[in-house]
Formats: sequence, C-alpha cells, structure tokens
Amino acid sequence: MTETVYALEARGIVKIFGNHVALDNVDFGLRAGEVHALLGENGAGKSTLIKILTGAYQPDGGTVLADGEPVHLDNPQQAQTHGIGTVYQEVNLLPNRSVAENLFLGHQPTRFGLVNRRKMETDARGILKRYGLDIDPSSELGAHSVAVQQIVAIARAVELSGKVLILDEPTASLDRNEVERLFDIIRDLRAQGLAVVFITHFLDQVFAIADRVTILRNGKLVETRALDDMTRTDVVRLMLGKDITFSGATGVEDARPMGEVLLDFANYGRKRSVQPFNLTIHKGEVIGVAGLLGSGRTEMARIMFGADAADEGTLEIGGQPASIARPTDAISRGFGFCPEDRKAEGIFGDLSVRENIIIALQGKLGWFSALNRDEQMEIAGRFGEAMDIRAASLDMPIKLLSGGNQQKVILSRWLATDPAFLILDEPTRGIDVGAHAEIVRTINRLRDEGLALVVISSELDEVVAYSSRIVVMRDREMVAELSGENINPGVIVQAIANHREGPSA
Amino acid sequence: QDLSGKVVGFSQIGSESGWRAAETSVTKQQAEERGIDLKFADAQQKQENQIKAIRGFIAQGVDAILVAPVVATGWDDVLAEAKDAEIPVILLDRGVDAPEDLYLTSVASDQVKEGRVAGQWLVDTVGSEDCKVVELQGTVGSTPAINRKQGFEEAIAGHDNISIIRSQTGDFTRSKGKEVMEGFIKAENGGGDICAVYAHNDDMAVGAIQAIKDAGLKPGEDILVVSIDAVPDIFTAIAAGEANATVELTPNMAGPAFDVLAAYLADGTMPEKFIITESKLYTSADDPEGEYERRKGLGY
Amino acid sequence: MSRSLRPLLATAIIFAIAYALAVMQFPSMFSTRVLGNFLTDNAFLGITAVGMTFVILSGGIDLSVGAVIGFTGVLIAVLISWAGWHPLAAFALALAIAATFGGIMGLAIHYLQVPAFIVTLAGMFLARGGASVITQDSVPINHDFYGWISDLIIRLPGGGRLSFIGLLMVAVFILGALLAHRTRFGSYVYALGGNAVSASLMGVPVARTTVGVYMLSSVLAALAGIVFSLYTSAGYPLAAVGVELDAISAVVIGGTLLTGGYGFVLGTFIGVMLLGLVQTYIIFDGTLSSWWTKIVIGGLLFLFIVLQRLIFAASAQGEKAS
Amino acid sequence: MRRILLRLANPQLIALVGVLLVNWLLFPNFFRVTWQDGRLFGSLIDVINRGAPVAILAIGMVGVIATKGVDLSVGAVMAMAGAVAATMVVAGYPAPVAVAAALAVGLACGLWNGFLVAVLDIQPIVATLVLMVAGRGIAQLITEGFIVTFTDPLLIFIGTGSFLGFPMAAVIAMALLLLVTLLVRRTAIGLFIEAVGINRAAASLAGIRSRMLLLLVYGLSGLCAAVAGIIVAGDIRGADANNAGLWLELDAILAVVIGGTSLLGGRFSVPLAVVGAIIIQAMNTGILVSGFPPEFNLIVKAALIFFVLVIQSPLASRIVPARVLNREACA
Ligand SMILES: Nc1ncnc2c1ncn2[C@@H]1O[C@H](COP(=O)(O)OP(=O)(O)OP(=O)(O)O)[C@@H](O)[C@H]1O
Ligand SMILES: Nc1ncnc2c1ncn2[C@@H]1O[C@H](COP(=O)(O)OP(=O)(O)OP(=O)(O)O)[C@@H](O)[C@H]1O
Ligand SMILES: [Mg+2]
Ligand SMILES: [Mg+2]
Repeated sequence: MTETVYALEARGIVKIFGNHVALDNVDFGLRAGEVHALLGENGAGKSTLIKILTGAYQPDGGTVLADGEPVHLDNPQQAQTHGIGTVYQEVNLLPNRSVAENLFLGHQPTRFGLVNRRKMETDARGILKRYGLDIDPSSELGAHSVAVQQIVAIARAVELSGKVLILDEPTASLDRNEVERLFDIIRDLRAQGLAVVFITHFLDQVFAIADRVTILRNGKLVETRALDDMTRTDVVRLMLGKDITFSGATGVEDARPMGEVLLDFANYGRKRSVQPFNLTIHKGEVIGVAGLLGSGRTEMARIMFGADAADEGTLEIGGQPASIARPTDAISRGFGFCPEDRKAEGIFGDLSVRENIIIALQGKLGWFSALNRDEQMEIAGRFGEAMDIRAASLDMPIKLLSGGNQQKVILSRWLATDPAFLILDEPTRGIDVGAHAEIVRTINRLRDEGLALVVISSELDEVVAYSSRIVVMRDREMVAELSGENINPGVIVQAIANHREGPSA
Repeated sequence: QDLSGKVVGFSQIGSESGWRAAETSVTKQQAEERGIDLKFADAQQKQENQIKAIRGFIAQGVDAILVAPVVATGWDDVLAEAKDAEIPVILLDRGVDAPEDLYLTSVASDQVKEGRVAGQWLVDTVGSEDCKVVELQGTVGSTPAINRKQGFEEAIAGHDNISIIRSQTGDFTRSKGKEVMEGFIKAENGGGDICAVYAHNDDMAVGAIQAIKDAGLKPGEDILVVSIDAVPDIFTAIAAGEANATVELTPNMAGPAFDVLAAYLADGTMPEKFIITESKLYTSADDPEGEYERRKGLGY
Repeated sequence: MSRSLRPLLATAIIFAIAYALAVMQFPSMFSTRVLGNFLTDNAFLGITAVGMTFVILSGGIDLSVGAVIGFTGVLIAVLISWAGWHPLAAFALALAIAATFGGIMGLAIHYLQVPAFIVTLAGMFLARGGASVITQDSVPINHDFYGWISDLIIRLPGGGRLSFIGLLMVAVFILGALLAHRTRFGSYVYALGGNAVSASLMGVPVARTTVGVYMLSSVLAALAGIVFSLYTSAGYPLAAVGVELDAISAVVIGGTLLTGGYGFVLGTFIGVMLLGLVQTYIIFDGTLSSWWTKIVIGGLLFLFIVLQRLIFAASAQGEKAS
Repeated sequence: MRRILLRLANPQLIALVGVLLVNWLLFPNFFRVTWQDGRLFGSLIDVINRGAPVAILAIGMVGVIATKGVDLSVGAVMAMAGAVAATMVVAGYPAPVAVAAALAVGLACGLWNGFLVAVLDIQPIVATLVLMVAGRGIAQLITEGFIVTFTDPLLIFIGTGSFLGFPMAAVIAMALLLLVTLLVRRTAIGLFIEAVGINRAAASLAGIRSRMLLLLVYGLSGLCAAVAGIIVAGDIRGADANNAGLWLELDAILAVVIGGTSLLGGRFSVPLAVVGAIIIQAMNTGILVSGFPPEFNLIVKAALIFFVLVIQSPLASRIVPARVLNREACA
C-alpha cells in the first residue's frame, strides 16, 4: 500500500482537559482537492481536533504533519503561514472593527508601511460580492447579524487558505441560499486543489458536498472513508454507535383540540424594531416563526419577553390585561426565553453547569430564598439526566462543554422554572442529530404537557414538524399566519418570498 | 503704601496638612485686611499645576504673585515669564533654585535650622546620658523631610551618647506616625530601648504619643517627644506633659510678604532677598495652654 | 456616522461649548497666550495619555506611567548634572530603560496572566522607589542644551508662545493616531481589546502586541518624563504623582472605552485639553478654596461624563431613526 | 477534613505564610505576643489591627469587583465618614448618632456610585473617580482643612479599644467578614453577583435584577468604607480629611486581586480578599520592623507583590499539582 502524502495530517493525537480525555489517539488525514466532512455528536471532539490542527491548542500526544513533514504550530498565526484558513465554531471575529479589517486583519494591504484603507475596502467589497453580500466594508462588524458575521468569517478563512480550509459549523446560522453560495465557493476551491474540512450537523449538507467523511465518537476515531458507499443511516449509526429512527416530518394533526387562550398580543410592537403584530397563543400549542435572516424574528421574541419593552399595543394573559416591561415581569408570569446567541446572552461561562441550570429558578425565588447546594444538585441532576447533558461533572464550568450541551443546559434552565410559555430562538442551531432529535422530542413533549411555545427556526422541515401554527416575518413585520395544511415548506417559502400577500391574521 | 484694590495671585501647594491650611487661611486674612483681591489656586500637591497657575495669573495680568513652591527646582522658565510681564513674584515658606533676580524676595523659615533647634534641645536635655532616638521622617523625598533630618543630624553630631537607631517615613500624617511608632516599639524591646522620638512634624508626633501610650509607656517621660511646626494640638500634649518640645514654623508668611510688596509697588523699594522667619522653640515652660488658645482659631 | 465616532464627536462638542462659556466669563481666556499655555502645560500629560490610549484600547491599564515620569526625570538629571552626560545620551538611556521596563511588564501580563492593573501597580512602586533610591533631592539641570531647547519658541501675536514641548506633544499625537489607525500594529491593539480570544484565533500575535503596547506606554511615559524635565529643568523623584489618573481620565473623557477596543487617539487629545480647560478656568476664577477646587473638578468631571452619555444616547436615537 | 486541608493549601495562604516567615527571619520576635494592660500585644497583633481598615474596604470592594466594576472612591468616603463622625461629636451630638450619620453618608456615597454605574451606565472606574476627587474635597469642606480632634470615648473605643484582648478594629473586620460572607453565600446574592459579573446580558435575560444588585454592592462598598473611616478616625482621635484613606483604594483593590478575584468579574471570595489585605499589611509591618531605609519601601513592596503574583500565576500551577492550587472559591 502506498503511503499517501496528506496536505495536513494528524497522527495519534491525544488531548486531555483536566481528567477528561477529549481526543484519544486520533488519526486524521486531508488530501488535496477533497472536501472532508468531520462528524460526531456534540462533544465528540471535532472542534478540539480542529484547534490542534491549527495551533490554537497544543496536543498532549501525537504529531501534526503538513505535506508529510512534522510541524510544530504554536499559534494560529503559524497555521496561517502554512496556508491553513479556519473558521472556528463560534463566530470568532472582532465586532468592534470594520468588516474590511476583519477580512484582512494581519494581512492588510500597506503602502509606505501604512495600511491602505481604500484598497482594503475595495478588495473587501469584491470579496463580499462573491458571497452575495452588499454591505459597507467600512461599517462595524458588530452592527451586522450573526449570519453576516458568519459569512465574513468564512470569506476571511477562504482568503487565508492557500492549501487547507477548515470550516467548523459554518452553516449553522446561514439560510439556504447562502449555504448554496458557500458550496459553490467550496467546489471551486476543491477544483483548485485545496483540501477542505467541513464540520456540520446537517447530514444533507454532508451528502451534498463532502467526498470523504471522518467520524469521531467520545474523542475516539470511529472511521474515515469515502462517502460514496454510505447512506445517511450508516453515518448516523457510526456517530451514535446505535440506530435511531427518524420520526417522519409530518404536520401536527388538526384534530387536536386547541387549549384555552393563554396569551393575546394585540397590536403589540416597538418603534423602529418590530411593526405591531397580533398573535393569540393557546395552551398546548407550538407557534413556529419563520422568516429570512434579519427579518425581525429575534426582535419579536425579545419584545414578547420584555427584553426590549413594547411601546405600543396590549397584552392579555389568561384574559387579564398584563404589562411586561422587563424580563423579570415575564418570568414571574411563567415565561422563559432561550436566546439565539448562546455565548453572549445565554451561558455564564465561569459558572458551573449546576448554577447555570438553577439560576433562572433562583432568580424567580429572589435573593433571600436561596436553594442550598443539595437542592441545586438535585435539580441540576434531574435535568442533566432528562436532557442527557454530557458533562464530566455538574460542577465544571459550562464554558468547557461543547456547544450542543450548553444549549441543553439553557433549555434545562427554563424548564426548571416550570414555565407556562417558552420562547426558543434557534434552539437547534449547532446541535448534533441525536441532540437535535431530542430537542424536537422535548418540544413535542412540552406541548403535550400543556405548555405554549414560540419556536424560531431557520430549518423549515423542523418548524413544520412541531408547529401547530406558523407565523412568517418579513422586514420586521408579521406578514402571514399559517395553519392546517398550509403548514408545509412550500407555502412558507412562498409567504416569505411573496411581497404582495397581506397579513392573514 | 496701599495695596487695596490690587490683584494678587497665590499659588498654594495644596492642603496636605493642618499647617498648610493655616497658612492658607492666614494669607487670606492678611489679604482681606489690606483690601487685596486674592486669586487663590490650589495645586493639589503638583508642581505642574503650580506652573499652570502662575501662567494663568500672568495671562490675567495680576499685580503680583505669591508662590509656595512644592519643590525647589524647576521654576526658571515660568519666573522668567513673570519677569517679562513685569509681575513681581514672592516665594513663601520655601526657597527655589533659580537666579535671584527672577523673584522679588523669599519669605521662608530655615528648615535645616528647625531640625538643628530640635536636635540642640535634645542634646541639652539629655546631657551626657546615653540616648537612642527614633526618627519619624516626613514624606520620602520632600524638601522639609530632607532638611529637617539634616539639621537634626548636624545638631547631634559630635555627641556620641545620642544616636538615631531607627528612621522611617510617617508621611507627615498622624496615622502613619502612629503605625510606624508602634513598629519601632515592637522592634526596640517594647519601647524600653527608646529614649526619644524626633518627628519631622507635630502631626506624626501626636500619632506617636498615642502609640507610646498604647504600649503602656509614658510619653514625655519614658520616651521624650520633640517635633516641629507648633500646631495647636501639640500644645495640648505639651500641657499634659506628653510632649516635650516643638519648634515653631509660623503660618504667617504672607504678612511680611505683603509688607515688602507694598513698599516695592509704592516706590520700587527692593526688599532683602531672603526674609527668614523665626524658628522658636516651645517647651512646657512657654505657657502651652495660652499658645493653644492663640492658635486654635487660625485654621490649623 | 460610524458608531464609534460618536463619543469623539460628543467630547468635541462639549469642549467647544465649555470653552465658549469660559470665554464669555473671562474674555482673556481667549488669547493666544492661554492657547499656547494649553499645549505647553499639558505636553507631558498629553504624551503620557497617547501611550495610555493604546494600553486602554488593548483592554489593559497602566498605573506606572506617573512613576516612570518621575524616574526618568531623576535619572536624566543625575546623569546630566552629576555624571556630566550629554542630555541626548541621557535621553537615549532613559528611553531604553523604559522600553525594557514596559516590555517586562508586558511579558508578566501575558505569560503570568496577572491583571495589568496589578502588574503595573507593582511597576509603579518599583519605578517610584527606584527614583527615590537614586536620590531624594530635586536635582536641577543646567545644561546649554536645555537652555537652547527652551528658547525654541514660536512667538504668537498677543503674547502667546508655541513651545518645543507643546509642538512635540502635537507630533506625538499625530504619530500616535497614525500608529493606531493606519498600521497593522494598531489593528492588533484594537483586536486585542475587542476580544483577546478571537484575536488570537485570527492570528494576531498576542504576546508581541501586549509587550509592544506596554513598551510603547512606558517609552512615551519616559518621553513625557524628558518633557517634564525640559519643562522644569530638573528631576524630582516625587514628580508627576497621580498623573496616571489624569491620563486615564483624559483617555476616557476622550471617548475611549475602558473595556478596550473602541476609541480614538484624537479623542484623547480633546480629553487632555478639556482637563486643561477645567484647571485654567479654576485658576482664572481664583476664589475656590482647596476643597472647593476638588469638589468643582469632581463635579465638572461628572457633568462631562453625563453630557457625553446624553449626546451619545441622542445620536444613537437619531441613527436608528434615519 | 481532607477538603478543608486542601482548601487551606491555596496560594493566598501559602503567600501569607511566606511573608510571615520572611518577617520572622528579619525580626525574630515577630511572633511574640504578650498580654499587656488587658490586651494582646505584639507585631502579629499590629498586623491584624493595622490591616483591618484595608480588610474592611476589601470586604466591600470584592463584591464590586466581582460585578466587573471597581470603586476608586473608598478612600475619599473614609475621609468623609471620619469627618462627619468627628465634627458631629465635637458639635455635641451623642456618639451613636454621629456614627449612624457617618454610616449613612457612606451608604449614600455608595448608592450614588451604584446609581451612576447601574442606571446611567457609566464605566465604574470613571463613575467612582468623580467621588474620589470630589469626596475628599467634601471631607475637607466639613473639617475646613483642620484635623478635628475629639475625645469621645465611644469613637476612640471603636478605633483603639479591645475586645477579649483583640483590637476592636480587627474584631469589627472579623464581624463584617462573617456578616457579608453569610449575606452573599447563605442567600442567592453571591451567585447573582457572579452571574452579573460574568455576563450581564444573560443575567438580565435570566431574570436577575442587575440594577438592584449593583446598587447593593456599591452601597455595601460605601458602607464598609464608612466603617473603615470611623475606625481610622477613632485610632488617631481625630478626623484628618487630608490624609485619611489616601491611596487606600489601591491597597483594597490589590487585596481583592491577591485574594484571587479577577478584575474581569465573576467568581469571588470574601475571606480570601481579607487574607489579601492581611498579606499586604504583613508586608508593611515587615518593612517597619526590619529597619530598611524608607527609600526602599516601595521597591520591597513591588518585589513582594511580584512574588505573590508568581505564586498565584498559572505558571506556578503547572509546577505545583493543580489539585493543591484548586482555586474554587470557598465560603
Ligand atoms: N478548554 C477546554 N477545557 C476542558 N474541556 C474542554 C475544553 N474544550 C473542550 N472540552 C471538552 O472536550 C470535549 C470535546 O469538545 P469539542 O468542542 O471538541 O466537541 P465538538 O465535537 O466540537 O462538539 P459540538 O458539536 O457541540 O461543537 C467536550 O466534552 C468538551 O466539554
Ligand atoms: N441585511 C442586513 N444587513 C445587516 N444587518 C441586518 C440585516 N438585516 C437585519 N440586520 C440586523 O441584524 C439583526 C438581526 O435581526 P433579528 O435577529 O431580529 O432577525 P432574525 O430574523 O432573528 O434573524 P436571525 O436569523 O439572524 O436571528 C437586527 O439587529 C437587524 O438590525
Ligand atoms: Mg464543536
Ligand atoms: Mg434571530
């Protein structure tokens, strides 16, 4: 057998965090001109492997080779000099700097030693155009949505990658069109002989673009092989180590009796944020919210929760007028809210998993009726088990958990408050198949238990699977409310796209 | 010989001690008595602020400037500017290292002499007995601390029975004076080995007296206390027999300054270049109660 | 208008209003003499504040600058007056020592992962202590070179003077602005202050940048020390006590966020001028006692901060509406 | 038991023991404590007595720092509280009234800072800088620049008295430590402070009233500063508005950081902050009894800070087993 020379290779990598083995003797080889999908459950070690390949972490064992030569990468900058461009999992850019600077940081064009800003911005505009983004390159990155930031991160990595491009869940916050465009670019790069690593939890995307696949489970290498001879079921079985059955994505039966009215938003809105909308929510139903990126779904959710106060319209809870001006009002009425940006608004990185779970409940209880450690342990343990949170210990800081597990912790946080109404903003973003199915199951279960839910999601199949009704947002305005047989992807897409159709609420 | 209606700028160092506050209030009093419009600028202990203040006075076109310089060096340029603008400058309570023609006069005490007077008192008091002295210095690097240390050392030089065994800074404050004295007492056999304490100002001495009492010793008897400034509180201590001697530093520097200024403005009479105020020694024999009463209204 | 330009604008407007008000009360404040003094008297503070701007932009803080000014002054005074060195040689040595000193602080901050506040506090003790170990006296400098520099003055009509050190400060501001806004190093500094983890993943040489920032701050503090010695023709171990707080105030009033990542070197310039304006106003007023001086400075500081916030909020509203 | 032992083996206590040992080498009688006039007497007692004001400031400061803030005004608040208490007793008010008024002033100052930070959303360092500058001026205004000397026995007792042989200041510090520790750890306040310090956006979405919390921590800091101010005034039997608490805010911050609380907010420990204050005072006392010339004070202090920091740094934890240096906040 001839030894292949890999563009980038990891041999026998071991990585240990505390007493948790994140990577156990993992081999991984990348050929030039291939798209290589790296798959595994949340916490399998994918991101960790990427960080070692790019010098962000130092391995505790094993070697990294570039073009067959062992290399020692002390930091991501060295990786860049080897022609490795990377998008790390959470968007890791600088919200305080301009889009152009984020694209070129460290490689800005200079003239007489000074950064040539004009050229940088022209170049940036050209690059962004390829991704269908028409934004001002001199604007601050933080002013743009997560999706835009994600695209900028990808563009940056592509620019830096002379040889290898690594994308760790780049599509988590992109819509279909943007994903398609990204795939075009990836195919292009592959044709030019680049090696591309692609991490995602969307199996469709894997099959759409990848040539080979490597699967990790619990920090161990399961298998690397060509994708041609594999089916989805194979992949899932390898990832989980067991079979799971897909629940068919069908709409909720119409026969279900509607519960009594829980919430009634009338002409509810906020100036310069969301146009007034009308929405009645019953107990035991899931309202799906669909819309393009930046269509104002998150802002609507924030207004419902009082994170931004509504400045017009009325709200009735259980038939009684109510006012919700801040989250504490909402929480005392039994609301809960899982925000979209987990890192910035969800987790308390240095607090333990246990504390992250009980904190909203404790907030509801107030300053002086503190849960003692045993009570906290009991609650956290209960949800940790129910949600299958993978953490070495409930006392470890949540920031050390993988993204999917963090999301489950935040969901647990709200379930612990025994809510009547839950708002979930992109609850399945960046979550593996197993956990994804689990969260969808949880949503269904909660609905059956009589909770009312509003779920924002960019995945239409998913929204369709659990929603009793779907509202569609466009340009910060609620433009449609769909129910019954209208709950199918085709109608939704039409509602999102159709400018003529008036609100049918 | 009338200064009324004249505008005089006064650049004061700050208000770091009771003595400084007294100097400020005495200066204001003196100005008021003479009908002077006094422009007061507090420099918050910073030389750069004093320079700014003087420049500001020049820009306003005042008739004269008083400065209590925070440090001796660094005044040449700004004094030259004042001279260019033909504004007479009088230095208060400290001299400066600048050509003498740049200022009208300097009204100040002789800080080295203050230290010497204190030292001489100790030499006279202990006679030929052995005496181990602990010293509470002022702020490290400040001019009075350097000079008062030097003067005291000059006075005890040649008297081998007297020696300074420990010397630390008490930052011119009561609480640091007390803390440092506590340390000295612990370090010197519970205070048994200390014969006298010399403090660069009265505030530190007052703190030290409390530390001595807390250690179960009698200040003024077991440990002699001598210090400088003559602020009201030290006279209370002298009256109670808890302090032995203090050297006066008068807060009235402005009075003589205004006098020579009046003469100068009237007919150009050049005053003496250095007007030295008296460094008078006060002990329990000098009517401490009376001195206390006389001083307590001065804004110490 | 870009989001980050707003605080800068706010500060500039406040300065203009405040100056106009002061001139209405004391017309002589509007003279070339006062304007020239603004530059000269605040030269060392301004130069220090440029370095502080970089440190704060990078998300750090440097408490040692005042002490470095004191140390540099004493060192060059002793070298020139006692050891007979030429001032330029003394300057070179002082700057080199400061660069080393800042570099070591940067290394400690990066590799020991100790907060900058504490490392530079220890640095402040060290530099101040070092100065008083060299000498406790204030040492006058009488060198022809010093006389020559202090004669380098552009006289303005109306009795004003533009001094060498005032112009030097302006030059440092211009160079600082170029460094911050037009070089890679500058972009690294902003990156570090924006998010250190992201910056490192994006390939910013974090260690080098951190060390560079503190070196720069110390070198500029040493330059400020040289300026201070030119200003006073002397070196004094207790010089410039508390200047770190003035510099930090100037930077923050100038619209730079203490948490790092946002701000402008030019804003700091306006911040320095604003502080100078307050002091000049108090001197012109001349009726405030020591304590009222403090209270008024605190009150004006408060006023500026609140005004800045209000203007900031108002312009944010306006932007959303547009 | 093992757990307790491991907890004791944290870097702060190692540093404290180190500093005390150095003191002992420099001054062999350092650990000698005798009984004199109904109270304990010795250098060790001086350390806890003199360390008490900074310890009390640190007790207040630690909550502020845990919320990602900092309170520069505590030194000035000390001066104000001392000035209020002293002028009131001199004016003839009963001492308890004067003390209550001084505490009220401290609380008001703290709430003012809290208001600026929580409601006006001003950066803590600048917000508290206002009071740091103006506060000392107000204190001087109250005393008119005098050192206001008093003879009131209660105030003097607070500053210099003793309880069961221990200095009153240390007893008060101890009591405050217990009280505040119970307040933050037996209620949810400690958790909420950490949550707000780590991620204020998430905290507010999780239903934590972060404004109230900020008002509380700044108020507490002001209150602690007032207590320290009364103690310092009682100690010298006079209110020295010019110098009381001058630069002590830096010592308090240093104490908190030596105590392992990050200036970036988050996890905090009140007892370790107090240990930090004691370490600082042990250094100061060590310098006093060692007999070094005073111009070396600052250099020695810098060296000691560096030593303490190196012990605590992640580098050291790579050399000493991580278990020993486990930094999990205690109490
Ligand atoms: N810095 C760290 N310290 C301690 N543990 C860590 C650290 N980083 C990751 N881990 C742990 O290592 C394991 C692998 O994490 P990693 O982020 O590589 O998973 P992943 O496969 O990328 O998961 P996801 O799909 O959720 O992103 C997880 O159990 C995680 O908790
Ligand atoms: N085309 C755009 N370019 C830049 N910024 C945008 C654009 N559209 C919206 N934004 C901003 O991005 C933010 C995202 O809005 P919001 O989160 O409410 O939308 P969303 O439908 O929830 O989108 P997402 O799927 O990204 O969460 C808003 O603050 C909005 O101002
Ligand atoms: Mg991952
Ligand atoms: Mg959204």
